Amino acid sequence: MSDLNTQAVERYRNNFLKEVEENVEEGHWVKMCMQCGVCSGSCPFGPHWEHPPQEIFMMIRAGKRDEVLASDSMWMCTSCYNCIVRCPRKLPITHIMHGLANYAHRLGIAPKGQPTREFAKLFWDNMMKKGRVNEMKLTIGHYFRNGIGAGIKEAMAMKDVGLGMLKAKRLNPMELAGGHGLKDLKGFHAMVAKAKEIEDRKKGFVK
Amino acid sequence: MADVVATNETILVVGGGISGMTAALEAAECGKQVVLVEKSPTLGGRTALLYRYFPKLCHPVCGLEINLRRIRGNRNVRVITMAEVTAIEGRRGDYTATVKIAPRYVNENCTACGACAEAVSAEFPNPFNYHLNATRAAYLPHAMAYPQRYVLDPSLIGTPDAEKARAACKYDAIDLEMAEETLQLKAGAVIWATGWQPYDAARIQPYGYGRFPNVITSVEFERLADPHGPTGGKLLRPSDGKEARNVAFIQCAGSRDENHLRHCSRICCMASLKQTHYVREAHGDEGRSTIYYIDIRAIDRFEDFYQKVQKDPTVKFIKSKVARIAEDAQTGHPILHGVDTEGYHRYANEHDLVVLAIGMAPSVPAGDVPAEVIGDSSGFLEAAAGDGAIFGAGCATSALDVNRSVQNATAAALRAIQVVNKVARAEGTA
Amino acid sequence: MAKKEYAFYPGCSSQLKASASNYLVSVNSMCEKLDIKMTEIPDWNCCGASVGYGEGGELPRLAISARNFALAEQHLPGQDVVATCAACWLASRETIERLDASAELMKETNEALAAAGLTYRGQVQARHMVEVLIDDLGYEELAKPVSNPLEGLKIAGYVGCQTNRPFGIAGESFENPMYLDKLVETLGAESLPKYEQKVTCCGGALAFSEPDKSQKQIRDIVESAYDHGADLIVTPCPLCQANVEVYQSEINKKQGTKFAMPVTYYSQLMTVAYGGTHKEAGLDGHIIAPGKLEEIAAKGGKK
Amino acid sequence: MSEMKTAAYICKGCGLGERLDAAQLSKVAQKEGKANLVREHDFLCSAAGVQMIRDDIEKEAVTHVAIAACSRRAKAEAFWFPTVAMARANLREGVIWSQPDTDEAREGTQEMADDYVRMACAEVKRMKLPAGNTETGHNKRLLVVGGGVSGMTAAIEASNTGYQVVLVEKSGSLGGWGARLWKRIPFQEPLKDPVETGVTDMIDRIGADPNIKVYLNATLAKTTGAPGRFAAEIAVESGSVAMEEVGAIVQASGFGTYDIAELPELGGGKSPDVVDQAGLEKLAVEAAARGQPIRRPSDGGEIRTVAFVQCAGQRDDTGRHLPYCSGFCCSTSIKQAMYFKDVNPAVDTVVIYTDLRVPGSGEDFYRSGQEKGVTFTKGKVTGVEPGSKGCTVKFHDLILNDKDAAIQADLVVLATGQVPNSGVNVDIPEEEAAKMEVKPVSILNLDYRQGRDLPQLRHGFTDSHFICFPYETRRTGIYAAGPVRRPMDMAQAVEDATGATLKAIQAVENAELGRAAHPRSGDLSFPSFRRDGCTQCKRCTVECPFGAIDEDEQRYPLFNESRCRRCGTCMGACPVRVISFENYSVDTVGSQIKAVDMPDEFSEKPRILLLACENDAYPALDMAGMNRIQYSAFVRVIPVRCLGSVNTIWITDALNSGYDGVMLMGCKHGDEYQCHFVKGSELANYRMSKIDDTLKQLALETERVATYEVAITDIERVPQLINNYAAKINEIGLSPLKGFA
Repeated sequence: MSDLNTQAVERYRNNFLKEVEENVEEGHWVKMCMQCGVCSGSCPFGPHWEHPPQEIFMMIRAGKRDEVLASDSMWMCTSCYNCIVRCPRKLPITHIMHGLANYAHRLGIAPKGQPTREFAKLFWDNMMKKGRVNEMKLTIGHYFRNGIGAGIKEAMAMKDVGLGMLKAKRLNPMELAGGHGLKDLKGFHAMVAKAKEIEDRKKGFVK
Repeated sequence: MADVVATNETILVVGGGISGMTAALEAAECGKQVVLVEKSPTLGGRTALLYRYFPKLCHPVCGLEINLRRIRGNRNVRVITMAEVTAIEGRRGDYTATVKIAPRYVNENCTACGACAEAVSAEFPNPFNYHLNATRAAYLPHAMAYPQRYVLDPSLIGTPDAEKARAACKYDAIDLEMAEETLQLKAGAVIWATGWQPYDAARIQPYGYGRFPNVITSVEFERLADPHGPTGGKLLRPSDGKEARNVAFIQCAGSRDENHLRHCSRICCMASLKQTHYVREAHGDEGRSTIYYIDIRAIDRFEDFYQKVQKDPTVKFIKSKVARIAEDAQTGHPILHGVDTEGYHRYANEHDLVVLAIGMAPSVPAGDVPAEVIGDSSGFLEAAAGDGAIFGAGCATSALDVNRSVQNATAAALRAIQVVNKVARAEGTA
Repeated sequence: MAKKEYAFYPGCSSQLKASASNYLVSVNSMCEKLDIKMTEIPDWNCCGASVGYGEGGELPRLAISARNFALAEQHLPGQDVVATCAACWLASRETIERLDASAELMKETNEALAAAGLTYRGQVQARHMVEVLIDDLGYEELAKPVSNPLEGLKIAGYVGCQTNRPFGIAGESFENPMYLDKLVETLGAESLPKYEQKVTCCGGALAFSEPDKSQKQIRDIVESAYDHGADLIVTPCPLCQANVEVYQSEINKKQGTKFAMPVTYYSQLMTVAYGGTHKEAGLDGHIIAPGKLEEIAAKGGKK
Repeated sequence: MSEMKTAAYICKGCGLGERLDAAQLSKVAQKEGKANLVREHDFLCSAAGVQMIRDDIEKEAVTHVAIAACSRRAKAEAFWFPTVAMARANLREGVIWSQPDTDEAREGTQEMADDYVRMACAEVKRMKLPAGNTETGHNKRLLVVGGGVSGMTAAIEASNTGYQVVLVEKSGSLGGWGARLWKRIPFQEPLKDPVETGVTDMIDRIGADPNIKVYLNATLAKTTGAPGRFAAEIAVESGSVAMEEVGAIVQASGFGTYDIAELPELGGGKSPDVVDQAGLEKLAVEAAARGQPIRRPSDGGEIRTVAFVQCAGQRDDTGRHLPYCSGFCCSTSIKQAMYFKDVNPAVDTVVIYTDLRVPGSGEDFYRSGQEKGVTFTKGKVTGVEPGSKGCTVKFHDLILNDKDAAIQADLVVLATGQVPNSGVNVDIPEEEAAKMEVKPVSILNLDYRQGRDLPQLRHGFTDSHFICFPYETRRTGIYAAGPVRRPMDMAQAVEDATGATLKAIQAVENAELGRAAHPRSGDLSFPSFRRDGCTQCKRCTVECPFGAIDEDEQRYPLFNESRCRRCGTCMGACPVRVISFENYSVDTVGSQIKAVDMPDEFSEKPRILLLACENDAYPALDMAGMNRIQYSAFVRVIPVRCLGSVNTIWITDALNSGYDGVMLMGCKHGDEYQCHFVKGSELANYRMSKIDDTLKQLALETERVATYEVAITDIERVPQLINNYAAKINEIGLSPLKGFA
C-alpha cells in the first residue's frame, strides 16, 4: 500500500462513506440513494457488473472499502447516462462511478490490468501530449499495452477494421510521426498541472 | 341555478368527489348552508370510478349511495354541477365566488328515461372509463350519477343527432340553446376539494405508456376489473383483447421521483395489493401477479392486508424499481428489465399486462386555485394566504386514501363552520 | 452576412484524417447550404471525452473544457459554442453546469486557467449542431434547400446516448426521441419511428477496452435496423458512427453474421438532399458504402 | 293531527302510460287502496305535476301521499313533500324497465304494477309523519376524554366553534406523549428539521380559555345518558367526585407504548443502552436541559454510533407481538437520528428497516435525513446483544444479502408501536375478562346495557369499519379520535381530533332536533314500544348494534332515542312485535305483504316476496332496471331499512297468505361486513337460520325462505338470483298453503 493509501485508511477507517463524500467526484450524493435499483437495471453493461451502482452505494454505507475500490465494476461504465436520467433521486450516478474509478486508480487499489483503466490512462496521456487526441497512437498504444507479442496478435485480429479505416482516410499512419497539436501547448500543460495540484491538495493526494 | 341564494353564512364547497361531498354533508348536517360546486356532470369524483376499495374489497358506490341519499334528503346542500369556480374574491367571512356553468343542454325536466340516448348514434370517448371505450354523446355518466339527468356532449351540438335527441324527448328537457352561465355566490368560507388526477403516465418514458398498448395505469385497471366497465369486468388487455393472466404492477410510477412527483402518493402500494386480488378473482390459482416495489407502504392495519397478499402463492414481490419496459414484437408482451436489489438478481420478465401504480397529482395545482392560497412543492394546497378562510380538503391537500380524505374533509368542514359561526354571531343571526 | 454565426468546436475526431473527418466535410457542406457560418475556436483542445475521468480526475477535466470557453469568449464573443461531437458537447455542457452550480469550482478552474493566461467568465452556451438545426432553424427551414429528396430510402434514426442523455434536445424524450425521424422525413426519406434500438448504447468509449461487450450492443443496433427494413442508419454522434460501422466486420467474423449496414451522419443526408455531391457529403469516408445514398447523390449531384 | 286523507298519483310518463293501463291502476288505488283521491298525470315530476300534488296537500288537506311513478331513489327533489307521509310505488325501474315489452308479458307486468299500487296505498296508510322528539336533550357541551394532543385539539377546536368543553385528563398535566417529545416532525414544508412541538402553547391556550374546563388527575367513574344529555361522574384522584352534564363525547384516550421488555431478543429490558423511541425522547429532553449532547445511558460515555431498529415488535406475524404497523415510527426514527446529526454530524446514525414508510410529503423528511447523513440499511434485525460499552446489532442485510451483518452501536433505539388505550373490550364476556391477567381499565365507564366502552374493531383500536365513514361510531355521540382510533402520527391526530369534534357537535345538534345521525341522517322517526305487550325478553337490548337500548328498573327496554340510528334491528328482534317507528313498522311492511293480490293455486302464477335492504340490494335492483335487465314478474319487492329490521312475522305472514317463497337480500356480514348498521345483516342471517323449524311446522320446504348477501354492484347478479329462485319455486311447486289464507 502506498503512503497515499495508508493516509486515507488512517483518516477514514471508521467511515468509508465520509471518505467517499470528501474525495470522490460527486461523492456527496451517495447517501441520497434509496436503493430502488433503477440504475442497476438500466446499465447496458449491467450483466458485467459484479456490483451494480445501487449495490456499490450500499457497500459504501456498509463500509466495504476494499471490495468497492478494488472492484472492476465502475470501470464497466460506458457513460451512456441511462442511470442518471432515470434515477428518482437525481444522483449523478455516471459521474460517481467515474469518480470512484478515478479515486481507486489514484489510490492504486483499482484492479491491475483492468482494460478500461489502462485505456483511460493511455487516452489521457495521449491527449496530454498535444492537447488533442492522436487516434493512431491511441489505437497502436492500446493494442500494444501488453507488450509487442500480444499487441501484434491483437492488432492482427483487428487488421480489417484498421485497414478499412485507413482506406476511408479516417485513420492516418502519418499521425504516428506528429499529428494535430495545440499552439499553446505550454499554457495547456501549465493549466492542467495547476488544476491537478489544486485537486490533489483538496482531496488529500498531496505527496 | 338562478335560485341559488347564498350569504356570508354559506359555506362554498368546490369539488363533488368524496371529500367535497363529505365536507358539504358534514357541515350541512350541523345545520349550515352549503353550496357544492362540481365541474363534471355528476357528483362522485374518482372514487365512483373505482371497482373496489382496499382493504375491505368493498364497493365504493356503496358509500356513494349513502352520501347521495344524504344529499337528496338535506335541503341545506345545494348542488351545482358542470360548474367551475373561476374567481374567489374577498376575505374571511365575506367572499364572492364567480362560478362558470357549462351548458348541459338538458334541463331539470329530464326524467332520465334514456330516450335521447337511444335516438343518437354519435359517440365520444367515455370520460368515466378513462376513455377506454366510447359512449353515446347523449348520456347518463353512470348508473349512480347524481343529478340523475342526462348530458349532451358538446360534440353533439350543431349536428343532426342533436335534433334527433331533442325530438326524442317528450318532456322538453333538451335545450340546445343552453349557453354558458356565470354566477356570483357569496360565502363566508370556502372548502377547496378539487381532488387529484393521475400523473401523466406517458411522461414516465422508460415504461412506454402510450407506446406499448399493454402498459396501462392503475386507474384504468380499475375500470377493466369493474363488471360495469368497458370490458364487462374481464381483464382484457388492450393490444389484442386477450385475457391478462400474468400481470405486473409497477410501484412508484411517477411518485417518489424527482423527475416526476417528489412525494409518495401513499395509496399506490395498497391499490396494487388490492389489484392482485382482481387477478385472483379473474383467474384463481392460474393468475400471476408480480409487484415491483421500493418499499411497501401498508400503514397501520393495512399491514394485515399486505401479510395476507404475501401469503398468496400467485403473488410475487420483487424489490426493484423497473428500469425499462420493452415489447415483444410478436406477442405484444411487455418485457420488464431491471434488478432485484435484494441480493442482486437481474431479470427480464415477460408479462401479459403491466399496470403502472400511477401517482397522484393535484387536479388543480395550488398555483391555479383562483384565490390567494399557499401550496407545497407538489402543488397541494396547504392553507389560505394570511388569515383567509379557504380550506383545502381531501386530495387537494395531500395524497390521501379515501379514509384519510374523509377524515381531512370532516376537519375542513369544522374549520369552515368556525368561520360562518363567527359571522353569524357578529350578524346576530345565531 | 451569414444567417447564423457560431463558435465551432469540431473536436479531435473531426480533424483532417481522423475517424470522423467525413463528418466535418459534410457539416461544412451542410452549413454552407443553410448559410450558417462556423468559425473554429482558435487553438481549441480535447474535451477529455468519456474516459478522461480515469486519469484526469475532476478539476483537470473541467479546466480543459473551460479553456475552450475562455478562448471562445475571447475570440468569438457572444457566439454560442457549437460542437458536432456528442462527447465534446456533453463534456462542455457538464462543465458549464458544474461551474454554474459551484462558485468554488469556478474559482479553482480560473486559478488553473490563469496558468495559461486565460479567464473564463461563465458566459458561454454550449450547443450541439442538432440543436442549432432544430431550435434555431426548425424543420421548415431545413426543408427549404431540399433539391434532391432522399426518396425511397428507409432510414433508422439511431440517436445513441450522449446527444440524448442527460441533456438531450429540448422537447424530446430520452427513451424515444423523434428528431432524427422528423429530419429524415424532412429530407424526403422514410423514417422508421418504431426502431427500438434508437437510444441503445453502442459501448461508447469501451469499444476498445471491452470489445466483446460492446460488440454485443452493436449487434443489437444493427440487427434491429435490418428487422425494420432499413437501408441505412443515421446518427448524430461520431463515436456511435464509428463503432457501429467499423465493428460490423468483426461481428461478422466472430458470429457469422453478414452485416453490411451503412451508418451515416445526418449532415451527410442533408448535404445529399440539398444537392451536394458524393464528395461534399463525405460519402467517400465509409467502410460500408451507403450505396443507395450514393446513387441518390449521383443523381442530384450533377447540378 | 288532522284527519287522514290519502291521495294516490299515477304517473304516465317515461312509458308508463304506454306500457301500463293507468285507468286500471287508478281503479286499484281507489277500490283496493282506498285512496281518497286518485289522479293521473302525463308527467308527474314536472313542475305542473308537482304543483298539482302540492295543491292537493294545501287545498284538499291531503295528509298521506302514494306516488306511483319511478323509484324512490329517482326524482327525490321533485317529490319533496315534507309535511305529509309519503310512499312510492316503483313502477318504472321496478316494473316496466325490468319486464319485457311484449304482448305475452303485458298481463304479468300489469299485475306487478297493480300490486305495487296496492302496496303503496297500504303502506302509506300505516305511516305517520315523524315529528321528531325534540325533548331528548339539549345539552351542547362537549366532554373530551384525554388531554394529549388529540384531546387538546378537540377542546380548542370546539371552543373555536363556539361550544363549551369539559376536558378530563388522567394524569397530573396536559400534553400527553406530545409533551414528552423533545421536538416533533414538521407538519408542513419545509420538511427538513425537527420543530418545536407547540404543546406548551396548546396547554397555555386551554388554560386561558374560559370555555374549557379542565379536570386533571381525573377519570370517568360513570357515564350515563345519551347525546344531548350525557352525565359524567368524574372521579378526581384527591377523592372528590364531580358531575358534569354534556351533550357529546370525544374520546382521545391515546396510546401506550409497547413494552420493550417483551423484546429481550432485541435487547429490550436487558441494557439501559437499549431504549424505545419514547426513551430516546426522554434522553434528548434531559440532554437539552443539561445543554449537552445525549450520552450513553449505561455509563455516560460519548455516543458515536446509534442504531435505530424499525418495526421492533411490530408487523409481527408470529402472534407474539403487534401485528400492525404504527405508521409514525419511520419518520420518528429519522427525526431522532437528526437529534444527533444536528448537534454533531460525526455521530453515525443507522436506520435498519425493511420498508421505509414515510408516505406523502414525508418523503421530503426522509431525503432531509439522508442529506444530514443518516444512513438507511434495508435489513432484518436478528438480535441485539448488549455489551459493556454499547451493543452489537446483528442483522441480515437484505441488499448485500449478508446474513451476518453487524453494527456496533453505543445506543440502540427500538421503534416500537402504539398500543391503544381503548378500555375494556365489550365483545369479551365479563366472565372471560375477569380471568385475564391484566384487567383492562374502562375509559368511559358507560352504564350502557352493552358494555362500558366503545366497541373495538381490530387489534384493540376503536376505529370505524367503514372506508367512506371513518367517524362512524357504534355509540352515537361518542367519537374516538387520535391513536386510540388507529395508529397515527401527530399531524394526523390533530386532523382526526378536529374531524371528531365536528361529529360531536353534529351529535348535539341532531339530539336537539330529535334527528338521526348517519347513515339515516335527518330521519325524525324513532322507535316506540308498547309496554303492555313486552315480555322483557331483552332481545332488543342485546341486539341493538348501537347500544341504544338499556333496561329500566323494571327490566323493560329503555330506548335512548338520541343514541338510536333508526335501523329497526330492535323491531326485527322483537318476538311480540311491540316495537315500531312512525313511518316504519311491522304494520307498514306487513300490510304491504298482505296487500298483494294472491293468485289462486291453479293460476300457475307464483308470488315471491323479496325483502331488499334499501342500502345495497334495492339500488342494485333499480340499476338493473335502468340497464333493462329483466327478472321474473312474480317477484314483489319491499325495501327494508336493514335486513336486521326484518321481523320473522313478515315471513310467516307471507307464507301463510300464500306466497310461494320469500327472498331476503342484505349486505355482507362477518369480519368484512358491509352492513351499514354493523350487525343487522348478520342478525337477520342468524334469525333466518332458525326459520327452518317454523317452515317445518307449516309443512313447507326449507327452500321457501332464502337469504342472500348482495352488494350494490350486483346489478346483473340480483336479477339472476331472482330468476334462479323463481325457477326453483317452479321446480318445487306452488305453496301448499295457497288458498288457505
